[in-house]
Amino acid sequence: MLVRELNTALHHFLETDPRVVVMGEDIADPYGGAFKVTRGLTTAFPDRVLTTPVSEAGMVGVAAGLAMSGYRPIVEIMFGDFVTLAFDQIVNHVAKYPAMYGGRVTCPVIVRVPSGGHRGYGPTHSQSLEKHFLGVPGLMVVAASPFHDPADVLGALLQRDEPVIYVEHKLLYAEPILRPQGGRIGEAIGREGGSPDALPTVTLSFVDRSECAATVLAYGYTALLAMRAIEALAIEEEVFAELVVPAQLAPMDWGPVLESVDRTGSLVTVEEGMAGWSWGTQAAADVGALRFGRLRRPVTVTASGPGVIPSSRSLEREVLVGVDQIRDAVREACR
Amino acid sequence: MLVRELNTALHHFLETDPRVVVMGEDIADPYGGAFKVTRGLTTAFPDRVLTTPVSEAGMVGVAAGLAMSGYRPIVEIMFGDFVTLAFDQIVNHVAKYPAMYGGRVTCPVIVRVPSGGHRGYGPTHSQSLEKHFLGVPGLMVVAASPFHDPADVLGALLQRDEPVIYVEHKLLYAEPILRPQGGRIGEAIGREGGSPDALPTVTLSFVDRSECAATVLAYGYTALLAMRAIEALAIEEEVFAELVVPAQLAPMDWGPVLESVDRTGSLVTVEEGMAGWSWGTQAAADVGALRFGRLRRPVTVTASGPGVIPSSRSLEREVLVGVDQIRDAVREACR
Amino acid sequence: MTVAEAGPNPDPRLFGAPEDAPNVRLYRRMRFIRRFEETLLALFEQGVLNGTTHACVGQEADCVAVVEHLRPGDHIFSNHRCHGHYLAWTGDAVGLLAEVMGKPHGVVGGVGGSQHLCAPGFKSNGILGGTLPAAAGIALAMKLAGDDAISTVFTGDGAWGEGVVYETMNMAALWELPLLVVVENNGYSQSTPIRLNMAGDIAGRFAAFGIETTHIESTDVLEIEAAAARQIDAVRRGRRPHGLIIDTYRLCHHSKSDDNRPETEIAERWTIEPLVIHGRRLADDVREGVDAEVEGALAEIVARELA
Amino acid sequence: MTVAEAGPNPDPRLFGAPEDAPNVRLYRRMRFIRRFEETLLALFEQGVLNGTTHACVGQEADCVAVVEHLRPGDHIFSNHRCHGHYLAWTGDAVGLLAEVMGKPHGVVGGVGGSQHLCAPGFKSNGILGGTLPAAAGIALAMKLAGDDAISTVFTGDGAWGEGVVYETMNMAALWELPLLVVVENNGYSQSTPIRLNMAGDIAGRFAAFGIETTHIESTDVLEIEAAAARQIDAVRRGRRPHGLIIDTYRLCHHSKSDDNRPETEIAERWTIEPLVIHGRRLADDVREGVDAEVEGALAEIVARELA
Ligand SMILES: Cc1ncc(C[n+]2csc(CCOP(=O)(O)OP(=O)(O)O)c2C)c(N)n1
Ligand SMILES: Cc1ncc(C[n+]2csc(CCOP(=O)(O)OP(=O)(O)O)c2C)c(N)n1
Ligand SMILES: [Mg+2]
Ligand SMILES: [Mg+2]
Repeated sequence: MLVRELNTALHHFLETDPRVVVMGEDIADPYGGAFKVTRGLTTAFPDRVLTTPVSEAGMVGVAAGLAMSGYRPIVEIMFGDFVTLAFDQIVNHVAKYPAMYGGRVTCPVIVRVPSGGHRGYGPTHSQSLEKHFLGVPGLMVVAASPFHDPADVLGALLQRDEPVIYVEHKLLYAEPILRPQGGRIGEAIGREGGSPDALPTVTLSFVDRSECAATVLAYGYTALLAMRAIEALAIEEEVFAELVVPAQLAPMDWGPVLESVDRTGSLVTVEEGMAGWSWGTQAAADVGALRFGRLRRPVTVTASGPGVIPSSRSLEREVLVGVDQIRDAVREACR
Repeated sequence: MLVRELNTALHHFLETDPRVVVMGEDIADPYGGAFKVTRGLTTAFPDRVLTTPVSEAGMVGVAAGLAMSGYRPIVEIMFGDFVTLAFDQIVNHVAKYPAMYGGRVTCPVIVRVPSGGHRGYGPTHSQSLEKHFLGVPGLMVVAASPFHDPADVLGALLQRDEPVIYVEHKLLYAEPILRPQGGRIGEAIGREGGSPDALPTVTLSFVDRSECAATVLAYGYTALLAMRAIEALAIEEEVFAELVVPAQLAPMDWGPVLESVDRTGSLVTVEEGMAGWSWGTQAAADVGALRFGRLRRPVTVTASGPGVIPSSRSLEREVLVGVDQIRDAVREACR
Repeated sequence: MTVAEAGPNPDPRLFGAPEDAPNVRLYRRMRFIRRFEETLLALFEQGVLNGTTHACVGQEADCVAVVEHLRPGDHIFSNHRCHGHYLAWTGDAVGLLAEVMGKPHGVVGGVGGSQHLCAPGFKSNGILGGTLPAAAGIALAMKLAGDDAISTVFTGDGAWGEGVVYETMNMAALWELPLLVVVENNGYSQSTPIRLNMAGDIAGRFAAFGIETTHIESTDVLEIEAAAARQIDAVRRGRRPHGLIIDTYRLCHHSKSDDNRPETEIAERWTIEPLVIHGRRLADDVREGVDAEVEGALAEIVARELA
Repeated sequence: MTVAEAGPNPDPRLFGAPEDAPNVRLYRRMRFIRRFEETLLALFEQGVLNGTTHACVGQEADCVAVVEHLRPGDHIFSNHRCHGHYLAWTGDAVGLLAEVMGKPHGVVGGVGGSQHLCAPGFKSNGILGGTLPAAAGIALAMKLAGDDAISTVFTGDGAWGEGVVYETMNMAALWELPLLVVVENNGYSQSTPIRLNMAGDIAGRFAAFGIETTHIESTDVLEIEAAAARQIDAVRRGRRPHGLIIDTYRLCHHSKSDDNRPETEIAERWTIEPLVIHGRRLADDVREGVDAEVEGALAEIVARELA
């Protein structure tokens, strides 16, 4: 389960890397954080794990100071919706310091944002706001994934110097991590690839790529939904698509996407954030341009809403991207 | 000059509409605001024009309360770079209230953000951050333009109920407004068009559209640069492009863009903000999809950087979009 | 004496009738809120409801006492723990239950859910602290209108971690806004005891801006009501912000099953909770009569909404 | 006694030599900063420089006095009006001038410009208030390292409008961070007098978080130095945050040509500015000697950089 793996990874990195500091609201034991990702940490590392006041901006700012002093702060924003309060600290401070100071400092803050809906928490506790952080110069945006080992990803990020927004969809916490192993992910064909400079991208399909008629680009929880959609399409409709799942959303490593699209000739992107200037938009623009004249059909960007995320379960379902919507989009894209 | 026209418009709306309230840092006379847009207002309307403490978030929050009480607050963020501090208030409060409250309120706050570079003000006083506000459900993003009457635009916005980010490029303040009149803008052919639900889009060219080989989509200060670029191309190289300039950046009214592209078969977008998930990306995605197979070449998104905006004049020039870069992109697009 | 502004006329069995003695009205409303919250928590446990909720069990005296001195035209801005404030202001149990159930006839059509309510003179938002400037803006609107309405905002102790709270204090004081800031200090911010979250104290946070406060450590609705009367009057007539700090205690979980506080601490507070304290002032038969009416009225509503 | 940490050895004509008497060193450094700022403003007027700047003419005593008691290993986080702080800490006139000129050998290669400097133990940022938590984070790093270094942050009065300042005060007090918050209260935030910007007072803003302050109304470097010595020692040894509030005055424009303050007010302050007050303590020939050295050294630098 993601929550347990993240928790273990945090224990591990606190143990092995004295530069790591963990901060967040209500993360102290016995409560151990709203989603329990931080359980046990204050007990084991009382000095380097700080439960903070309800001060998202201040907390990220403190992390900036720590990071510029050589530490590796990992900050939890209780609900990703509140990362808006730290937008200034992230955009105008954390992400800017290295370049603004002519390369004299690094500011490797990792901001963890438990995000996403489907739990009826309503308009201010369900959002996926990562799109607003895409394209901030100097900032990486990374998403926890059903197909990536979170310890590997966090480990890689702790080796790098860029600040990071690390998105964790709340519904992934209880899901198992399906690692590609021996060329397979469970029943499916699955492997890691991509540029060595980027976090690995996972590719998954239920038949050989050469038989796939579309590429589905998704991350986070919607990657899981997309897997279900292409599995159902494969089994029930004999429609085959390949799923491409990056951990790194920005900057994007287009290689694995292009490789797949070069075979399938068709691309669908999926994300839970609100439609309009979203993550998939850049995929549509870039893949559309890089493979101009070579796609069978226009890129489809699948996103939620746009609108607020209602609390009512039925209304919420109408707004958020779900399996059926993905399935319809992929079927169409496979034509 | 934009600054004078905006100032006159604010005087006018304060005079004629008792709902209008103006707020901002250092806007009181005799100083009259960092860029003098608000000059004279506190003297003329001491009750409804408030100079505020240095509290961007608080100020926008106060405006939210005013707006939900029937007022029409217009808030100035001294430098648009600081709108990051009000990101939470704008995204999770102002833009959300109407839908979150099931339509029981409106929250028509107008946030004015003097933005942009080319003045050597450095990394924290030169940015064009509007891309981060694109695609926020319920929020309009509008840009002051060299070709739109600011009084008309503000007047239209005061008739509507949506909250608005109103971007003013600092370099436009000293520029004259070139209104389309009798089918012309100065030497050029120029007219307004677009959906009646949106703010008008201005179209400008130096020869008839039927002779234009590319469409250039630009707003704000870069629209002025783009005009210079297509003028130079027309005069010096006999390369002809049509410039399309919306005032409304989000949601976009694609009609006028498509009309032009349907003739030219080629699109270049231009903006001063940083490349990557930027305004033009959506144009590339949408026009690319809506006119799939009918474009002569891929859409070109022209943006700055990405990177911080250096203070040094020469370094700044390398990062920010300039006339030459636009000219090169348009020439290429006209092929 | 308060007036409901929203929804259909509230059920007098829940909200009281004009002829009720004040002590009975206060008790009835607290009982109403208590039982509404407990009912909601039970429905959550039965899996009937989805999403989340933050009940105000143990804090009912605060909202009932404050609302007692508000008037039509005044405004309340509440936080995540808003049911008591909403019910005390409107009496609208049906709308709130329907809202939490996500129904179209909920307060805001099922969009907002438990934390995001809106009715005439009332709003709430689950983003901590961000409500303060909006409440100040509403107060500014009242000031511009020149009437004697006031804007009230409810916050907890934890919300004082948010910077925008201080930005608001400053503007409210500078601009002399008719804003009453009620702090329900229940000693915890979610799981975190106040000593880990707050340096100095809340009264000092107001004093820093020259805003006068009354600080009361009480779960007695009459004591709180007296303090509220003074502060509301000071805001209404003085046209200046004031603070009302109420040290209280939450008897329920923070939201649904997230309570790590010592059991003895909680048990002790059950002996001095608002209904116990104020209930003693009513004759047994009166009190039991009210209890029965509240129970009956709520049961009818629940039955209807679950049907 | 301070030690430059950055850049090439500073010119002793600007920064002083070890054998200088303390009073001479203090005067020299203030004179250096004053003349550097005036030179910069003149270059702006001549159109040699672009961008913007915020000179600290009239406030030189603050930085010189504070830096006097800082040590290598300590850290300063400064704001938009950072030249004095930077020069007092590093003595690096060449780097700063080159930076403002946008040259590759500027402090940060011409990227940051006037407001965004970075050198060992020193940073500045033009976003008001946002520097406070970073300074607290640096203090936290010092605390974790267990040494006796301290983190100092300079703010103006206007920055106290920003909420994140209060978030920082709270955390700094709660976590007992070795943070010295220096407030240079020059009575104005850009064009706005403090009475329009600040309710209550600055000392109260610290008291709200249980942070002790010293408040001094002075442009006398010796008085400020004595106060700074006490507060720095309290932070260094007590490992707790402290505030140092200095009521001062800016004699120049806010940035370049944006001064609307009464001329008489400004004129009066020229009679009690730091160089006047402290200059009296030096024999005329000594003072004139220092002045000449500073002038000569700066003239050389300017000539070299403009060449
Ligand atoms: C901006 C923001 N940060 C964090 C939260 C998560 N959160 C919800 S309630 C709560 C504790 C609030 O404590 P307090 O203000 O004392 O109110 P109480 O719950 O005790 O009534 C927290 C941290 C939030 N809702 N908003
Ligand atoms: C977040 C932010 N808001 C606004 C500004 C614009 N601004 C620059 S300096 C200044 C006034 C600062 O006043 P104060 O803190 O007293 O410092 P002083 O200029 O007096 O030294 C303002 C409003 C800014 N730099 N940052
Ligand atoms: Mg509390
Ligand atoms: Mg000042």
